[in-house]
Amino acid sequence: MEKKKLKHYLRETLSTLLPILAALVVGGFVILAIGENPITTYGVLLQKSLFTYSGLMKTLHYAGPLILTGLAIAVAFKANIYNMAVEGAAVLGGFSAAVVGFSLHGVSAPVHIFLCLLTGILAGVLYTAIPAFLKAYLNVDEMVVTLMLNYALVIVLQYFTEGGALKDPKAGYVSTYSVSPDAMFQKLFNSDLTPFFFISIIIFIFFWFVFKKSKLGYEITAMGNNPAFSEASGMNVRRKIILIMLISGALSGLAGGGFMLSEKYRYTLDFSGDPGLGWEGMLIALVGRKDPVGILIASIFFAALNTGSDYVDMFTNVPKNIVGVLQGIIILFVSFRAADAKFGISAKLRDKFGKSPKDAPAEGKAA
Amino acid sequence: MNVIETIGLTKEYPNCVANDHISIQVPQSEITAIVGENGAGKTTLMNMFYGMERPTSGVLKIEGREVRFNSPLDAIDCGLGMVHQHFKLVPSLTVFENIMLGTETRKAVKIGKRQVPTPFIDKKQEKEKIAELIRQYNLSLSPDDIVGSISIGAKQQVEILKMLYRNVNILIFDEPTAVLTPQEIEPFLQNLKNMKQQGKTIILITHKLQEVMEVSDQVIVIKRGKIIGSMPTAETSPAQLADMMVGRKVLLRVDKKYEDLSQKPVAYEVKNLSVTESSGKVLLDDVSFQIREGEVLGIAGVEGNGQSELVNVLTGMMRCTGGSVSLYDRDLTNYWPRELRKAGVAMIPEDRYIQGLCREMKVSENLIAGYHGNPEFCSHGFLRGKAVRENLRQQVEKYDIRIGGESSYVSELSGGNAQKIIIAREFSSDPKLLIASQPTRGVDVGSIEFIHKKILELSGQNKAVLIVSSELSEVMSLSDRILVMFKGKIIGEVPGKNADSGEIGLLMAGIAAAG
Amino acid sequence: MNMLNSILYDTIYYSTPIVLCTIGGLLSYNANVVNIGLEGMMLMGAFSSALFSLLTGNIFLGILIGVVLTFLLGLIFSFLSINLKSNFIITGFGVNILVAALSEFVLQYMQVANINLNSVVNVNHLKIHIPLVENIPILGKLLSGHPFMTYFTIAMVFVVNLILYHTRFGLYVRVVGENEDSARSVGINVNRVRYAAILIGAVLSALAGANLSVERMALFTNNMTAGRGFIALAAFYCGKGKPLNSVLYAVIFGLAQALATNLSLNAGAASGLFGAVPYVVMVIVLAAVSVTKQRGKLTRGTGIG
Amino acid sequence: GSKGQAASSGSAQSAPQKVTGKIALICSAAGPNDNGYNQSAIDGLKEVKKDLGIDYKVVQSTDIPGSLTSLAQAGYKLIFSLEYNFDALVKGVGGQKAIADQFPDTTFVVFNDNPNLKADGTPLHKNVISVMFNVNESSFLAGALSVMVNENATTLFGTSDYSFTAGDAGRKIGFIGGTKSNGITVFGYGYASGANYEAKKLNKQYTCYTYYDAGFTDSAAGATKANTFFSSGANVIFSSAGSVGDGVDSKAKEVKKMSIEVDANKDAAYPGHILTSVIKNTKVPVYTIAKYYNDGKIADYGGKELTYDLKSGATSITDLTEIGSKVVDSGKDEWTKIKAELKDISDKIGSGTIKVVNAQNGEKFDKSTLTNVTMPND
Ligand SMILES: Nc1ncnc2c1ncn2[C@@H]1O[C@H](COP(=O)(O)OP(=O)(O)OP(=O)(O)O)[C@@H](O)[C@H]1O
Ligand SMILES: Nc1ncnc2c1ncn2[C@@H]1O[C@H](COP(=O)(O)OP(=O)(O)OP(=O)(O)O)[C@@H](O)[C@H]1O
Ligand SMILES: [Mg+2]
Ligand SMILES: [Mg+2]
Repeated sequence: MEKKKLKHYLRETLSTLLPILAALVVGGFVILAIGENPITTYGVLLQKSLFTYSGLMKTLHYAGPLILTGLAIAVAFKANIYNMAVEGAAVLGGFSAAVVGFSLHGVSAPVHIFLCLLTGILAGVLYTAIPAFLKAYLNVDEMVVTLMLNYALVIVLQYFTEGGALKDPKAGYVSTYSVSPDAMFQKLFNSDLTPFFFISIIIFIFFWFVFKKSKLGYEITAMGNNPAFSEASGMNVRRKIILIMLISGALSGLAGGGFMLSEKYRYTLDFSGDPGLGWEGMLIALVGRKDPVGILIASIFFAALNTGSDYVDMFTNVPKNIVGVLQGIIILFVSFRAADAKFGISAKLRDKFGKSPKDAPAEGKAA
Repeated sequence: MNVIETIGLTKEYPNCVANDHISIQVPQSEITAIVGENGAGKTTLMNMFYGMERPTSGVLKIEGREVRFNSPLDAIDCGLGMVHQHFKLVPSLTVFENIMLGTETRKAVKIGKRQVPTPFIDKKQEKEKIAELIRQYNLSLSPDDIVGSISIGAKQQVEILKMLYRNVNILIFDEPTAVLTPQEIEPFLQNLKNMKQQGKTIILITHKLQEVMEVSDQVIVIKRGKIIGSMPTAETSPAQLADMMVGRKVLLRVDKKYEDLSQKPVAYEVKNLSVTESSGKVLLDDVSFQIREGEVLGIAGVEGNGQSELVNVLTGMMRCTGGSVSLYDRDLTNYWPRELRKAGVAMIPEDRYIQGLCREMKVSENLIAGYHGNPEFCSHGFLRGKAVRENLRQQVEKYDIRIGGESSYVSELSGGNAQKIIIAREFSSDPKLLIASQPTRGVDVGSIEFIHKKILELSGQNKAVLIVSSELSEVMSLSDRILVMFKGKIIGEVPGKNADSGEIGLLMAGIAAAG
Repeated sequence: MNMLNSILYDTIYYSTPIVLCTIGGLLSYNANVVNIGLEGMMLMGAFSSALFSLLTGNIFLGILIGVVLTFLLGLIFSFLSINLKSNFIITGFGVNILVAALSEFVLQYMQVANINLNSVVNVNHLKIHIPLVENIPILGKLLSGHPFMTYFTIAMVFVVNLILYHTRFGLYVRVVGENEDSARSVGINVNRVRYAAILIGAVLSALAGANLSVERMALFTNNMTAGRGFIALAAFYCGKGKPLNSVLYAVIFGLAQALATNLSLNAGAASGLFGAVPYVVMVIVLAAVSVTKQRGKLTRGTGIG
Repeated sequence: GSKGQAASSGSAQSAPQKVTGKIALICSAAGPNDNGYNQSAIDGLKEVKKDLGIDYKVVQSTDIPGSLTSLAQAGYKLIFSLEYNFDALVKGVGGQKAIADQFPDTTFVVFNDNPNLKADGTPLHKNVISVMFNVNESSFLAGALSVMVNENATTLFGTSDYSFTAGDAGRKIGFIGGTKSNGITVFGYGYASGANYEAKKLNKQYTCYTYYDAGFTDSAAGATKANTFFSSGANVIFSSAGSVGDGVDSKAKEVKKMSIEVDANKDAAYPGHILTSVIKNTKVPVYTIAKYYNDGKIADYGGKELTYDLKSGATSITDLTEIGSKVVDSGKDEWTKIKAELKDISDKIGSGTIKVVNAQNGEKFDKSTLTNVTMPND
């Protein structure tokens, strides 16, 4: 039994690492092709983002909101709800947190931060309520609605940021005022890390329990796998859809709000970055196979890629775009890793090469 | 001559050996029946014949030649055809499109002297071919019907035609009658005989031993992946087969004790229930009945006459547009499933894998479905892991559910065991009323006996039971009274004791008994 | 009058690449592969056809190479998602990210801000003026004076409809999407059908991209598809993969966009909000369609999934 | 390599180790080969390297504060940042000291904005320099030029190659911007004011369509937006919107009208269809400030706001040779007159006779003061 478990973990680790290694090899050729040294490049990418104090802290700092959007996507996807509003909710959450952050005065710092985050959460919830109700009561495809609303939202927020009371007239670019210093998360340990990371971790732990042990987690699994079954066993699926989407919206709003108060401090048009907190959350949820621990690891991995890519540009002559190319390649390859767990491709390959299938037990239901 | 011969055919799955050195012979132009408990490995064996699964070891010979199938296509090429336990039809396509799938007739253009096929399908010609085929086999199908909207019996005919059109010599049927109504079964069995007359070789898997006796020439019994017997049908009896399969004496028909219930209080009352779609289509028409404490009420009828809708309304899956439902004077009209459960209604749904179970979840989780919010399993929104596991242990033991381990998934269980999960779950909720729809569909004789016993036990405890089943013998052997539905209405009532299947049959056909 | 002309013309202008991408994507959607990578494939088409038009000095050759390269990209996508059974949403995203980065990188490598095909082609020469039709008031502007791909797109809508509902391939696509098992059981090579559907999508997306860059503007700029692939995705989702319905949604979007652009001309300060109109219109149309479908439903449940 | 060439010409292969006395530049999102804003700055650095022998490093980053810190830590003493995002630099965020405070020996140069001010107008940090361009002035010239060309289009260019909308219907121009920020509207307002100046002189009424939210990427959408303007009668469109502007140029060529480009001289991209480019030449300040640094005089400029106006040469419109070559013989006289008028305006701006509203400094633009130009969708 012990041995079996060990073997299992070994295989798990291997099948996670292999695609990444393969991606790095392919990427290495690209780097070679432009006449640079892949070893140095990867050295910088990994070393700077994970093995230096400030780099690691920065990576963790970036992972904070990604953990939340990853969870936000996973909650919904697990229940078979394709909620792309996570991106919009995060952006709106950030925006509203900023508004409270600069317009509210005369409260203590913790209260101010709390109110900002609360507003961000509420904004995320309200925004997601639109597709949630449309889906639950009118059966409107949530994926399309949320995609469209995200586009619309960005334009509306741009409109508010470009003029009127929220615009910082002193800024030469499109931006709201910056949040007042007491609404900012304080940097900790002489690094980029802020308390927001720990908030994310606490929420992560809470959701680990929700997914694995709670009634809601049970119901989400049931809805995701068999809606008719969940109806028949007495769940109010409509209400559950709404509940799940709103949870997803709240998580996203919090992610955006936290990102605002710990990193951006003012709403600008590139607030969510590229590809965006929500989209990255989606990749994370999928790469992490909608499993909380997977999401945690994937968030740190994607955050490290982000941090590392800035360092690569700064400390090597490999241009930033190549890092984008690398990211694309890695994502292509990890998609195949996710599959491996599900369909046991490594096992199948072994099968093909003539070993008895007894040695290759099914990869279980983990996916 | 043996058209199919296997020598030591074995199929291993990661956690079980589904077929263990199977060696059998299937003679030409005969009907060979294969019987065995749920999970014995019948389907697996057929899948290997049909190229859906590859054997781990062993030899498969078709017409004397050793073959290795990589896909069903290879099997079809060798003259094999299979009608699966779960149909492999495309609901949105028409009957003729389904039959022709994979062997479409295409329009051709003449270029010079040659006919060159275009990518376009010649629907007209296809339709004609199929109409001809239908005539030839004397079936009642219309080529243009959409498969999604035809009856199950008709779907099966489509599956059969699919094979016949491909001119197969060997037809495999995996539990073909499990989903058929008694009216459909008769002609189907006749069809089998006809095909045999025409020289086809047939393998029939079924749990209904009567059918085995009626049509087969040879019976093979499988138990836990091994062959434990093979004999000419004439030399055996249903009782003997059942005993072999299960390994103990099995009662093929439970002994029900009939009592006079007229003095018992009415537990459940359905009054003037009706469902009318917005299009004006009437699905249920003024259905009324009562069930008294300790009474088993059976509902019989040809499939599609409103039984499913009735069950859906009574189990909270569909709204009714008129009428009322009450349990001990408590109004339950249009209650949701959860409220129904709270009120003491236990439900065994028609399709176990759609409404009853979630295959992708653990057995332990399925055993609490619908009750997962009850305080014994859940506190403050979190499930009590210990209680859930303890529940699993108890139920598995009490209901003899064969599972691999504590963390087994329903998808790993055979049909009979899956059904037992539902039985265990619903019975242990201590209900006031049980609504059971097709409780033993696809279940082996041993399990049927068990489920029937449990149902009677429940009514013995003064609970009310409603049974809806297309299996007439089931309804007849369990019910105190039998209602027959026709076109959404209750067309007649027959006492359960000494019920006459002929009389019920007439009612089911819509011929109301005079008086 | 002028405005009407302009709106009609713009509608076609906006709709063409989206429609082309929509009908390309809906084949694989029908085969049950949702291709999130359409955006990347369109970008690849726009980018590589512009690049090779510039390098070869011949737009036909350029577009041809662009289509071939996008085809290869489609092959990679298919291999990963079909043979290696990857999660095709991740794979699609990988494609999008990869293409965007790759094209940016190449521009950077060439040290240019964009690919300007001015020296290779004059877009005015690519417009097809249909004699007589051209002179019909209003309609003339609508029907005439568009580049080849616009007419090709209109033709392809019907061709794809024909393929999907009248050919063997189309039948297989639908069957594979609806019930993979039954397709397998009659010996249909499910993988091959999926490959074909994805690759046709890749080719049409590439042409949509080429329409945008080479034919319309003689110009490639970074990320120039700007979400059109996702709009196409939304269109065939709304149209449930039925060609004519899906195209209708794509055109509704194009029309809304044209209206928004033209009407914002006199909208004063609020014109900044007009950009959101097409997206909101899509949501409202979808909701309205759903409401009519939802009425009078008796069975409970929402049918999620 | 690619940008490698741009960067490696100046810097060592990889430089995580401490270096002293080097210059770094952080690109804006448009990247180093934008044929404009960033590229000119890099050109400035190349010249610095050539003339003064100082190495430099070009960085693309999404994390501006992080890059500022890392570069300062790595020993770069003069850091140009072409991207916005100054809070961490001048104010400090999350309880940290301002980056400018953390690295008092490093000089940070920011562009287009002056965040380095206390409420009373005095500078916050001695080691932050802010560079401003009075592009309002050059845009004013472009506006005046547009009107003059529009009025005399037939004379100047004949009718064979262009199809300008004639008469009152054609007394229209347009402005397309990426976002409605001070950094963008400063162009548009200057442009409209210049048009107004000339229209008033000629006693004509003009319309100026504006679209400030075209974004910076969707060139195809830019083309359609331009098309709406053009088909409504506009003959010249000025755009300051990145790739979207490329779409406007392409459309101008397609409909045989004209566009005006921005940042660098892009007149040759669509010969005959780009009327002129409003130049904002980052090369000038980059070179100048690097020279101060090299000469040890950088401290004199610390905390200052350096403004580059028409006179400085860092901002202007192009010399019009590209478009001038399209002028037909019979139009030469008129062309000379136009150029003279431009010179005159330019002088008047220099002398302060003409004052152009500068939105970038936060000055309010009152479109009702434009007597001869209406802006229906501003
Ligand atoms: N499918 C349904 N549609 C509408 N209402 C339903 C449905 N199923 C149950 N209900 C009723 O809706 C109410 C809430 O159901 P739900 O499952 O959300 O409750 P719950 O799980 O108890 O919520 P909580 O999380 O607060 O415990 C119950 O009263 C239930 O009877
Ligand atoms: N794909 C699979 N992976 C693992 N185990 C399997 C698989 N398919 C079947 N089994 C196991 O193989 C055994 C035989 O299953 P099979 O479906 O052949 O039974 P069966 O005789 O057809 O039963 P039933 O009468 O219920 O249809 C069962 O124990 C089942 O759990
Ligand atoms: Mg609940
Ligand atoms: Mg079976």
